[in-house]
Amino acid sequence: MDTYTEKIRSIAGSLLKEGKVDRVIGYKKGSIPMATNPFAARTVEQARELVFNSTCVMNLANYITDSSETIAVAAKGCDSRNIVTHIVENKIKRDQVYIIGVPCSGMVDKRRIIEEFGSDLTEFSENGDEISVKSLDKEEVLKKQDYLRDCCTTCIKPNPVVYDELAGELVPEPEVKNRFASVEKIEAMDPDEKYQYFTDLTADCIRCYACRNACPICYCPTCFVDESGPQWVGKGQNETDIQTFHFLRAFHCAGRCTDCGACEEACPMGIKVREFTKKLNKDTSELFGWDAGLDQTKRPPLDTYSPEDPDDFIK
Amino acid sequence: MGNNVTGSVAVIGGGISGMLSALDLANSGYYVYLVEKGPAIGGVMAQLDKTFPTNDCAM
Amino acid sequence: MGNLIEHIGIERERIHFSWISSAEATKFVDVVKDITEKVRALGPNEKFKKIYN
Amino acid sequence: MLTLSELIDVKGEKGNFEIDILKKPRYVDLDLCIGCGACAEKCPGKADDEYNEDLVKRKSVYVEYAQAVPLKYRIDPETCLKLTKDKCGNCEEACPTSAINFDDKEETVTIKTGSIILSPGYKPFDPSQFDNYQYSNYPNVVTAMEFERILSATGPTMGHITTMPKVPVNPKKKKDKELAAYRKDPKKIAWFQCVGSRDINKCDNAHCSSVCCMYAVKEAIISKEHAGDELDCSIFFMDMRTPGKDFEKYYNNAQEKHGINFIRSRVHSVTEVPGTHDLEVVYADEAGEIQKEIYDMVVLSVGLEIPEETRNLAEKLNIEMSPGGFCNTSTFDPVSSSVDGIYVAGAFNRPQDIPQSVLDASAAASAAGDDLSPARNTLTKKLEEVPRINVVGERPRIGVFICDCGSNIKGVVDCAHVTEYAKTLPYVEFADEPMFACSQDTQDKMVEYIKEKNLNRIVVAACTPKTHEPLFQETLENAGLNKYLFEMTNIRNHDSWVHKNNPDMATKKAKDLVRMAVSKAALSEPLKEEKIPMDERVMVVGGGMAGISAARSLSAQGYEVHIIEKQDRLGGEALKLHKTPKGEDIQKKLKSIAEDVNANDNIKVHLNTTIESTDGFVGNFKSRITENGDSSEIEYGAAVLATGATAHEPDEYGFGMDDRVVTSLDLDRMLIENSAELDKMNSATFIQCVGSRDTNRPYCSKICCTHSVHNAIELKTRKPDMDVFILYRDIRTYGENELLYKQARDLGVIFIRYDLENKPDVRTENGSLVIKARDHVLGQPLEIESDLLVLATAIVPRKDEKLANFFKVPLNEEGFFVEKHAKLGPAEFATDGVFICGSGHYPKPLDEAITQGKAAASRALTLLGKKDNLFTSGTVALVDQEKCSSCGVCVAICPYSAPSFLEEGRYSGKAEINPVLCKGCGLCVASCRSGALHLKGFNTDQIFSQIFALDEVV
Repeated sequence: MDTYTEKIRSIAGSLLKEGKVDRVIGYKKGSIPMATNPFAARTVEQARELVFNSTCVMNLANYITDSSETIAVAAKGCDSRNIVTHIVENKIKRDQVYIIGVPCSGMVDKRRIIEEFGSDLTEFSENGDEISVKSLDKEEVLKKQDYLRDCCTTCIKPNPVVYDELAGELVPEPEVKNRFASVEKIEAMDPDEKYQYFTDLTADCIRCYACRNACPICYCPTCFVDESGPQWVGKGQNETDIQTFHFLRAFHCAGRCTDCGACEEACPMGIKVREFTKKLNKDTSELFGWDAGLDQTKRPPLDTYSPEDPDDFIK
Repeated sequence: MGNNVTGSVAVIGGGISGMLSALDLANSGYYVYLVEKGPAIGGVMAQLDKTFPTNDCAM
Repeated sequence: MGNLIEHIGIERERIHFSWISSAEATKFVDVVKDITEKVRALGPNEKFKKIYN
Repeated sequence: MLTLSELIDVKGEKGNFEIDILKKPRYVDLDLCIGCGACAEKCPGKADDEYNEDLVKRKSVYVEYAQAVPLKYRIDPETCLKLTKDKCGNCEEACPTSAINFDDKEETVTIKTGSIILSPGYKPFDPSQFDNYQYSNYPNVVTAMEFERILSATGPTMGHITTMPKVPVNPKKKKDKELAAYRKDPKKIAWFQCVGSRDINKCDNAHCSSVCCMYAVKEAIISKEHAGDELDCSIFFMDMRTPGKDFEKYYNNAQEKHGINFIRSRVHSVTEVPGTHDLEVVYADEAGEIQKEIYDMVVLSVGLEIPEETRNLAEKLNIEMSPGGFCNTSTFDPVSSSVDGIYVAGAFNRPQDIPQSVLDASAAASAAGDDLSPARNTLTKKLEEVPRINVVGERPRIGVFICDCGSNIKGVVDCAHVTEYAKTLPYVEFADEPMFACSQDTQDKMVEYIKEKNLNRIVVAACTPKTHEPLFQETLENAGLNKYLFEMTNIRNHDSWVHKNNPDMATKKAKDLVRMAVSKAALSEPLKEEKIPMDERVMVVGGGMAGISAARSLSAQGYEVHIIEKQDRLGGEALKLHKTPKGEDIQKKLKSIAEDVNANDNIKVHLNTTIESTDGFVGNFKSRITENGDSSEIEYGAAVLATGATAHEPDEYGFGMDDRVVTSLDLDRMLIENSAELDKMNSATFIQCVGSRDTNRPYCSKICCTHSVHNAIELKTRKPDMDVFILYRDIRTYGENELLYKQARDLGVIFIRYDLENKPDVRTENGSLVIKARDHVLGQPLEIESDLLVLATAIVPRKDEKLANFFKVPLNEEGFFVEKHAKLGPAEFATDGVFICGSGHYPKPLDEAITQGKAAASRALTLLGKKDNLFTSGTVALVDQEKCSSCGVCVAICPYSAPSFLEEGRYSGKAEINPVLCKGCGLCVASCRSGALHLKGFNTDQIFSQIFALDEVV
């Protein structure tokens, strides 16, 4: 994916030079291996700092909301779907955003690499389908395919769904056998097992709200967990309050979540936050034939009122 | 006829059409006498169970 | 909503949506009876319950 | 309102009538009776309950039914022991308000009115005169009205269907006891149509009653819902007449989804199977074979009949009647009787169903008002306003009233205890326990208490807010409090009634309910109802007959009207029609109406005009129009959509290939032009349902049967030796149009039935036009050579999505506009300030279109009449813009288009709610993820406080 870097730089450079956009949002190399940070280039010079590789996990759709500027953004499949959601939800206008589409072959699961190599990596590089990782005590060349983030293995749209220009050839649409296998596993449990599963899952939560902050669709000026009048949910480390936060956040994402994985990536405690949202993705997909971020003209199914609603749940 | 008309209307029969005539007239500024021979208004419609197509109660 | 509740291990029968018009007294009674019976059969909910001390 | 009253005589004339009315004694004082029912509990008298079609008994002191208005008791002088034998008097002792008055006397009052509306209604036909159906002799033969009561949850069997319905539930007589032993759940029920309709052999009712086909289908479907799918329901009919809006779909569903059998046959006789009381039905099937079938029950679909007393009354008033006793009205004044100033509505006008009667009602109201507009608002009263006390910022001082409701609540709940308990709740300053909270003296006392104790919030624990909340809110206003500082909780229906056998628990629950209400009331705030400014002009879209009628009514009452017509002349589709079924010359009449409209200063006609855009809401609409190419803007307060429909362009039966194949409208044109060609023809054939009632257009176009039958008569009259054939599926000459059907047959018009699977085949053979069909009587193929083939084409909606969008009104899947309520709101939309009439709503003949036009005008008049007192509700949603994330869920989810985005200012881009459009349903509040939306009067805080209050342990 390194090849994209040059293309992104040249597109960004000419956009800024011609004054077509006020800034270009992309990634910049971080200070340690495997780190790439979101970066807004405002000048042609800064545009040369832009990079793109398999560690560009942050969802850039986060950085384009509530702005009056014209913004270009390097968007992977998931980012582009979130941009669509933003357009639908009035966070940005379509003509205000210039989308540099980046066909994506998946992002590397940094957490796993660190687990296997220790946190003091000295070098990380990639070459086509292979990644090479060096730490103080070992060095290995790995197949990238084996080290993808979980959400990338079930991704159905790695290509941008909307773009003004492409930074590379579209990648073939993957065949995902069953993107909801993890959900089905839980669905098969009995109620007590399920409850235990989620209790264990959220046990480590420290309520830092990193998942919420990393999520592009969590943009409310005041989140319900921060409100005090009315106080929807307790603010302490109470088990029920923690679960309430996770359940309600997931419900707010119903029909809007693109399964970009930003929440899980952000969690410092390694909680599989997507276990909540994934269920709702499955339900909206099955009940309404809906996957978030594919259509700029339609609102998510839970956002609309229609007299023709099937209402099957009402008895 | 000029202005020498009485601003009131007698509605004879308190079934569904009588009741609604009376309501429309009262709401547009006329005094209405609704005359019904039974002890309560409602007419035959009040005897019906449910109505097509919504199965709304006729009440 | 029901699906989510069920997914986290709360019995589906504890939540119920019903459309009852103001004229459908009998239906209301039936629905309430039915749910009361179902929930009674499940027993008290011990999950997802905040305990105030 | 005058109940138990009959009109005896009318003097005077239009504008100034004097009417004598006979008031019969009720023996119960209307002002004192509070409807508690203590009297009926003690009454030993028994009488047949007419409301339940005499299927059960009621007391001698009674209300007709639980929802009766006025909810006041009445003593039946025929069966009351006191009035007949001077014994008893229990009710007088039991009545807590001394409302019983045995000395009540009959009296005659005279009232003065400007107009009269007659809506005396009908009576269901009494089938006891028929011997073949054995209604009087067999306990399992019932009328549809009786069956309706059996189906009803409030009826004698509480909705459970059993045989022997006429036998008392707890039989006392020996004969009844024997019959009751045969009672069972029926497995097979048969409906017989046209009992007392379309019948001049056994009775004198030549008309079709218009409603029986639909109600029979409805009863059959509901029977299956009640008794389960195994119930076998069969309907014996001559023609299925389901021409109304969505009726055909209902009929199709009944066949396909509900599996109801439809048998085309007139039943010959019914006999009881010896020893069982089951019924053997003998009928001839379509092939003419005699069939016998056994049913558990037979329901007679009795027709509508005008009772003798109504006919006598009409005769006395010199009102012309049809032979059937219906009021004679003209097509162009469909609610005016032959006497000036007397109008008619409902079944007395013609046999018709509820929505038609509702339209009649509104149309008659506007017609009656047209005569009296100079005197509008002269006799109505204005209420005095009490100055409001400002309570904002004050500590809540709550007054609680626990109603005993006689023994209704007190009999179960320990009200005194609950009252004492209420006094201990936070912010409660005062609690009282009136016997009847709703009685006038309690209301007066409440006002005093509010003033004396300086109360600023009121809680009433009594019955249902549905009926009583407005009363208490008025009391608050009389005491100077904002009406939203009131909270009501229902300790009767929700408590004492359902926990009758558990008084301890009921008392505990009452305390819970009161505690919840108090905690919510403490947080309530006075809410403002915004005044809605009202532009008094009206825009009528469409200059057809419906639109013109609406405009004329509105202008007659002094309102300015704009008619928008896209063609270059007024009249719409009526311009293409020859005569009405009543024989009136349409073109002549249209011309005079158009002249009248053009001369009317209150009506501005915009021809060659289209609407480009529309903004605004009730009272404040604004449209950009293009008139003859010039653009301009008009402002108005209400809109009437009368855009009509068009004729379907057929693509079958050789239309367009052979000049002899024409549409109904083509034939009308030939008749208007008095075309010489018609005289040359020796034969004509009509094919019905061309494009109607098929898979593309599953609805019935309603008007074509009458139209073709009428034109067939026209042809026969012009040239009696002409051969005229009508190929039909069901002849739907509903109402008194049935008389035309009969006349056509008498004149020798030949009717041949076909079905959808075997449509007629049309071809040109050796230069002549040949129609091939199958004779339904003989079952033989048939060929007709015809000089003219008239296709009765469907009426298709314009499906004007743009217009629907402008006014935010819905279209159904076929493209007709969807009215507010199929039964009770047929001339208006759910969107306030927008009204509907004409064929854009559903295909309809001229008289019905005109009726609906007048009705739409009447509905608009009631809105315009509120000019100075049109307020928004206080309980509307409100956006906290600080929290709004502009995501637009509220905009997308609101069924009433109330939320929108602010376009300028500090909160530009954030949502706001238009309180005029908001109905306070709370959808947006529930779906706002950011918590920015609140429903005034039902704040989240208030709801939470109620929930937490419930959780508190007493």
